[in-house]
Amino acid sequence: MNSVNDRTRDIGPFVPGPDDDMLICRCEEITKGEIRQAVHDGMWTLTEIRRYLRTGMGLCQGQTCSKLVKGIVARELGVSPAELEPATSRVPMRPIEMRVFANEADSNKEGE
Amino acid sequence: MKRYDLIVVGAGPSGLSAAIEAAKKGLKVVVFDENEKPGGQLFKQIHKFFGSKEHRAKVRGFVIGQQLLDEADEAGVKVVLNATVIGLYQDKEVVVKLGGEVVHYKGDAVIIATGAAENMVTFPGWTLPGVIGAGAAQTMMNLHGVLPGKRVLMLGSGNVGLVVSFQLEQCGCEVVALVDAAPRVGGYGVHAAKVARTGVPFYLSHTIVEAEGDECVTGVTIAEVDSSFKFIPGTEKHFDVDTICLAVGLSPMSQLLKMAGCKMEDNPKRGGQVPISDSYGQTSVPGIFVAGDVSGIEEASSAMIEGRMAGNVAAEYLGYIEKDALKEELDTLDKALDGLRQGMFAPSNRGKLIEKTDEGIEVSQSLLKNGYIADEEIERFPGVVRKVGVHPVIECTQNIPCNPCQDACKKGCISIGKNITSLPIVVDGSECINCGMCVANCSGQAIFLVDEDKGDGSAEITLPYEFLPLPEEGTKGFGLGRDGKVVCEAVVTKCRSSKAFDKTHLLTIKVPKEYAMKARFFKVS
Amino acid sequence: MKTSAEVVIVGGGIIGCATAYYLAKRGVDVIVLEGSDHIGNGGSSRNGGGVRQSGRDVRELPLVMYGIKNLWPTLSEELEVDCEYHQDGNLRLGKNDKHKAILTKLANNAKGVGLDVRMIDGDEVRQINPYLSREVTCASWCPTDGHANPLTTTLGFYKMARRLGVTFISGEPVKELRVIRGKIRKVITPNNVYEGENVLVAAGLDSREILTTVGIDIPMTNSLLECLVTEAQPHMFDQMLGTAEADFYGHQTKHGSFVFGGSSGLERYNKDNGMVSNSAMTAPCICRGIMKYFPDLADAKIVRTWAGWMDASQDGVPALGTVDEIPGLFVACAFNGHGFGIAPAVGDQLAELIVTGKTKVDLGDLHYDRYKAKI
Amino acid sequence: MAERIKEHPILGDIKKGEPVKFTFDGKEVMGYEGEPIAAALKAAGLMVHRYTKKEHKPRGIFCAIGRCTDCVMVVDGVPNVRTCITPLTAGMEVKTQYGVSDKPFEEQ
Repeated sequence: MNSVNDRTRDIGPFVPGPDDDMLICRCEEITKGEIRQAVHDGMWTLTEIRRYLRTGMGLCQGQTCSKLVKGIVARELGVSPAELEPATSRVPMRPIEMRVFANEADSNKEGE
Repeated sequence: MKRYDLIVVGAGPSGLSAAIEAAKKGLKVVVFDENEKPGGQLFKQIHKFFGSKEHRAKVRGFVIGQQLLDEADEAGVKVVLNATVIGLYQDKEVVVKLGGEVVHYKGDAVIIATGAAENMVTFPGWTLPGVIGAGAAQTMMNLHGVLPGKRVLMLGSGNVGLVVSFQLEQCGCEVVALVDAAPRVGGYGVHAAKVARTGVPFYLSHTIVEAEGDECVTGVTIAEVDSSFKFIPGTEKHFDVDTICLAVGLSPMSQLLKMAGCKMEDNPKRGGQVPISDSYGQTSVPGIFVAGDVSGIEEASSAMIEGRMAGNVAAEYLGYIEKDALKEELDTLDKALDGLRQGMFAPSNRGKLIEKTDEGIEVSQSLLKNGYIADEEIERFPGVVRKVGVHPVIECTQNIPCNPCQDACKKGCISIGKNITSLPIVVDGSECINCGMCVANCSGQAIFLVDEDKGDGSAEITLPYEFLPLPEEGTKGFGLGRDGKVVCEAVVTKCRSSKAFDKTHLLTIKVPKEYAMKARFFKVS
Repeated sequence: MKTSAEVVIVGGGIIGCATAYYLAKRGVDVIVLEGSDHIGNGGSSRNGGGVRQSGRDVRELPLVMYGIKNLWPTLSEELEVDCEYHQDGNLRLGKNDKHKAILTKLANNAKGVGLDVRMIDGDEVRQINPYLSREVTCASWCPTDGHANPLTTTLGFYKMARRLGVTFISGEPVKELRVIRGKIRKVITPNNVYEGENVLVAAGLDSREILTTVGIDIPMTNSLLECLVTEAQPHMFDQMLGTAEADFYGHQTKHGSFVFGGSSGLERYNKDNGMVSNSAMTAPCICRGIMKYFPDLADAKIVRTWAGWMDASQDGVPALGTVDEIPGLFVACAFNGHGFGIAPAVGDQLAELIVTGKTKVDLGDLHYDRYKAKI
Repeated sequence: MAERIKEHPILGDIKKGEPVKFTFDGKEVMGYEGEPIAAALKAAGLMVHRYTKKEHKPRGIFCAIGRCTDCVMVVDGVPNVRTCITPLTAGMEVKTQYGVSDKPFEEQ
């Protein structure tokens, strides 16, 4: 995406909302208010939000909340959600036990 | 490293279709799926599909799933289950978790057909046990035979919300309300109508205020919303429920593609983050293709065609077929896909308010607001005619891509014509023999056989019935209107079952003749 | 948009953010230009979180010791963010005589500059961390080492710097520096030209290409470092860990997850596809490495892996300080994969250097012009 | 609360494995071999799988297909097991998960 983003742009003050205590990230138990406050702290990309608050860093890796977080951040910044790039998808797609990840099959054998 | 011509990720409708097509062209194909059972969502779809013959219309989803599996087997496709693809690395390296080990594979081509994930919506209490996704309800009841709950509130009136509501009732749950914040029903009118006539109240322009309960859901409050989706005070309604089911749309599950470095875009028309691809699934990375919901949310029927397209394109990419042969295949598939993308629910019409059918008939506003067609609206549609003797009454009122009814009638009573989305009409001068094939074959359960005047002051109505227990002949009860409310007393005069009906039973009820055009469901007293 | 300032910092990683913060605290007007879309998107967010003195080259030890003594203990309060700083020691583990020799040499060097670090045997190792396997026979033990959360620390510096008035602009990859009338002046991106009386280049590996435009070359190469993180586990231990042969390094976080870095041996030869991506063979290798030391973690599930390009210099220590030949130009790069723990000290001392021309800690050994031919 | 579907109008009998016993927090529960642990618990009317780490709030089945990870429990001593996709076997010890432990918070 890479677009010039001046972080001094005025997005207005943080105004507490009635649903700020709504849980958004189910895994890490992050609320809407925390996400909104993070935007006002300067976290303007979904990647920064994620690194700052841990949204989408829990067991499900953001599969449940990423769209919700995106909507909240977009609204706070006054941009369309489509303009926000989702955080990077990372291996593994599902949680995998260390003992299994460590156990690579012989790549020459007939693997199933 | 172990190498295949083609690695397909996801054994749903699109993945299997792609694999079959490619294997038929000579490619060595493997399909990985993380689930214990193949078929993706097909095995949870127990309703009859729409479309025409080429789209496997009037066949139930799980049967299509089995058909695809058999075809895949016949074509020599290797389907590996319980196989979680944990990553798609550079150089088309697919790493799969299989039992207690990870295996690295290379594909000369890779087709990603990972489908979609459910969207969620928040409200106080949305994390309580008992608040579940609609997909979870389907999984519990249709795969594992466990009731998702006893009293359920469904949020979402798209096809998923409607279909799952009906499925919940089929397995014995009570759906206490179907709620949607939108002002109009989002899914097919026929799906809505079959839910509404069983007595499920629809609350459009409503949404959930709060789910109640300490340890799990014990109740829910909904309220009406205004045009900017704000609650209107004083409109709250409370229901005692143990389950709240969320069916608020799907998003493409495209993480693997992003991981592989495919260029992505956020495309609201396709349901979210999707790879940038041409109309046959080629992404920005040569040799990586997509098919099905992962490239844009649609129906299983279109996913199957997209899969076949991608399978053929992969075959040409690897030199198993020539460009000419590919073009021929794609021309046919383009036509089939075009057929499905017509009508009011076409992707190009998403979000548009359609007031008239292609035939110029005003769409039923009651259907959109309440889930059923009002009595005073029904007779303006061409499938609904009054006649002497038994005749079909076709309550199909929206332009959807579906035509099994016209093939079902051997006597030529029903016609849709060339355009698959046209409204069915009862052919003038045709003679109904009361065989019931049209009733059983209508995927929307929108056809009834009516004898308006039996001569003794009564009328007989034959309706599709997919519930247990089946009422026996002589069972007394009530006729319910399209709105699910009791309109008259009724008695069962016949209950027909047949292999050709494919588990849609034909219940014939006798009602006072003034209710011939009003009673559309039967409830035992 | 603001395009000129007293100091323009090229690079919005932890070095850039920390320096901006400490400059702003001293009342200096600063612009930070970040090439990617995200603040702290390079090594700052892709490391194992070590806040370590032991195991370091003596040339950079005084600086990191300064930071651990003066800056880290109060950093969370100062940045109003939980940096998750733990000062519970660092165990650098060994399994055989060869390892013992490596560790002993490192420990002796560090002792020479006044660091409390000593060699301990396997039993003492397991008294400190009972989860370690019997295979571990020795370790160096530095009780004043620790670890912190690189994500919140980096973004914390950013947040506070921004609050103090620093201008941050992301999506601004610097392509060229220009000397004007004998002094550094212009900082050029594809979209804009910025001007500063002083310019600090702290852009990790990209620093080399940027500095080349004013004729300065800092020999660096890249190397792909990879990490993995587990699901949250019950609390086990608080030490920072490493090994003599760098099979893996890492710690358990406040969240409960374990963050481990490691290598496959091929990291200098890995490639990317336009975005930094993991090699398929590294994470399994790291897992095998960890399980030899921590058999109990075999059932822990990996939820995420990531990779980052490291800026590796020939001698393994950073290039830091004034570029004498170009007035107004400063560098801070080549942190060789251990720039996180040292970052607050670097930021603080660079700020002091830019403002006063002097530093509390001598940076002489890290001078940009120190690279010489071998014969 | 919930129960099993005895006969389904479309699917008929839903095929199940052998009936087996397992324990939930030490109490004996019946289920069918090979079905997801979560299905067996649901059929037995057990809704709460875990209490969250920060807020100690109850969670149960949410997606039922192994994605959301809300249904995790401590199974045979291993925490964070996704019960909706983990097949039940005879004698399994299934425990409520508190944070990431099978010990209630007041004992942690």
